[in-house]
Amino acid sequence: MAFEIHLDNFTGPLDLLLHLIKTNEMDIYDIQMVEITEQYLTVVEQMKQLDLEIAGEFLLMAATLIHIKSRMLLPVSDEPVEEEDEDPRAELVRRLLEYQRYKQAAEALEALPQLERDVFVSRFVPTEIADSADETVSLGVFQLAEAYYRILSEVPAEVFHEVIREPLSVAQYVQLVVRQLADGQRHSFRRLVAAWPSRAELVVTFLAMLELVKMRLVEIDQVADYGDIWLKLRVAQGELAAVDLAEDGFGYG
Amino acid sequence: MADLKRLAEAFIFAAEAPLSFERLCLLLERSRPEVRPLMQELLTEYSAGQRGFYLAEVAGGYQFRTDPDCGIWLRKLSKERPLRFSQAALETLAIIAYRQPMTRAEVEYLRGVDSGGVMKTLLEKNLLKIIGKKDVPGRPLMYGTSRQFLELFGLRSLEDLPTLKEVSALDPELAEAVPLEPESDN
Amino acid sequence: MADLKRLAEAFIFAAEAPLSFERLCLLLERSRPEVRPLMQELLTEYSAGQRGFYLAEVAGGYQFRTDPDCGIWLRKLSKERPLRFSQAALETLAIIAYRQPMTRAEVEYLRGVDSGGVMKTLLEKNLLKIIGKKDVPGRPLMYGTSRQFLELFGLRSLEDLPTLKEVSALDPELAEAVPLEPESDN
Repeated sequence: MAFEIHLDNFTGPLDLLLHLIKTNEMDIYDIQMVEITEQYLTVVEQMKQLDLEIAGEFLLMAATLIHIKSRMLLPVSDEPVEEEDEDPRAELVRRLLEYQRYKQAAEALEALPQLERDVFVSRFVPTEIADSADETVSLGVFQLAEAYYRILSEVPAEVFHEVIREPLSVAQYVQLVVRQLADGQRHSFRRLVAAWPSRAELVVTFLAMLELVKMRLVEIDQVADYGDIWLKLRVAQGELAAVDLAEDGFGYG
Repeated sequence: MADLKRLAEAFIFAAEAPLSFERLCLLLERSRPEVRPLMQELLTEYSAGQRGFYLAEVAGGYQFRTDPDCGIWLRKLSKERPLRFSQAALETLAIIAYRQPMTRAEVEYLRGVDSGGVMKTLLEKNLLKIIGKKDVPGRPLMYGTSRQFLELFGLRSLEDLPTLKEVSALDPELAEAVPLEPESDN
Repeated sequence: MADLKRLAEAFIFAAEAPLSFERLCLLLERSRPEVRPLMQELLTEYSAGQRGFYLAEVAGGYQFRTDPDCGIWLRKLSKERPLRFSQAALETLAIIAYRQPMTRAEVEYLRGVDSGGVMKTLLEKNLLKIIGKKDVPGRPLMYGTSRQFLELFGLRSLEDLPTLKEVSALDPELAEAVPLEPESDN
């Protein structure tokens, strides 16, 4: 029996099995295991030959089918085995029936009138309520969790457990940052800290930056959310000399 | 009274999502018994099949929507293709819609195939939502469908879902809804 | 003919912007003389002052708009609008939910931007609450999430928040990006 089947037309092994059962006009309650297993394996084999990546689930189902088939071929034992002589296919049939139900439910869903496909709503927004509320984001636990982990992925780890001890002095790093910014150009925070790779240094640099902002010596801005932070000296180089950048001024001592 | 009805119409028309009866009463500053008959009138006046749009009851609220008859024509309005669901996405949505709350492992047991990617997409589109953790070892996340799911398919509530065909009655044992026992929650 | 009128209604209703007479004729695939009388009828049926909305002729086109009479009332819709969230609010809420108690400075360090405004809004919306002062110089306020927060997200407790492992099971990309074990530091 020649047939052409592509695995990607099926959402999973159950889908493929149902298809085979249907095309063979088999009774789902009385699946001919030998035939079905053979056909199923042929499809999987074809895919292998085409060098397609076969999802593990399809292979797992192949193994299950072979197992059931072999159990069916065993002679029925004479020993009175408790109540355990359930049809080896029972579990598979249950799963197929259950799956078929939801496959049909999926078709029923698809047939419902769908917003933006079959049905539309008015887009008119009265000026009275068109206040410039910020752009809204969809809201759910998933969005919340994803937002959090995305942020974490951009922040150096363990920042909150870091205890900063000397010899890294904030004042010293204030001086370093000022020196870097002395040309009056905008500098990226990322670039600034890249010079000092350790986490402790990064934290101190960050504190130094905050100090400078607090003292209004440096202005910072960020063009886009998640974008780089830009630092720029607010005062002329000459005026810096007048400012006390000594250690005790910062109260970290 | 006519004015109250006009106001109700205006509120429903202007709201960006289906407006619930409770919220409508609040907005109109009237009691439920005062508002209820109005809504009955409006539902009749704007019932489906009369005009180009009708007053729909969706996702626990009221919303004016174009009549589904006009759908094929209206598609000409938008340049973008409407959301097309893959078979996998529809299956996953259907399973979760009918059996929620569901864990990922349970969905995968029913579908027989890994469903993480599909579920993530549906979560991002806000059609699924996480509704807690199941009280079993490992405390896996439980998923359900969202309000947007109801809005998308124009359902008043989950009870509006098309009735599932019963599994064939040949074998009463099999016909019973099979309790799920996913092998493990990985 | 009645159907053509319904279609015209539906087109105008669903269009993103006022629909010009020319475009309407194109969409309906009818000549102007055929469409013109329809529009007259519609303009009469939906004239101002009758319903909550009317058929307005604006910007060279037709559009259903709420009746100006109702304007003052409609403003209530925006005031009593269900919570709206910006990306900034979602981020801030997420950080505090997972790492509470948090001071403002800590939130700002993680987000990399000033978060005072967002936090104030979230406090006003009762999603955040102040839960004490941190025992460090300056004694900054510490924030946590409120009961309403749990209700809004349909969570029984903070423990129901998905862990990194669970989220990254759906989104493997995240697992690579976050080398942390955030579960351990609650």
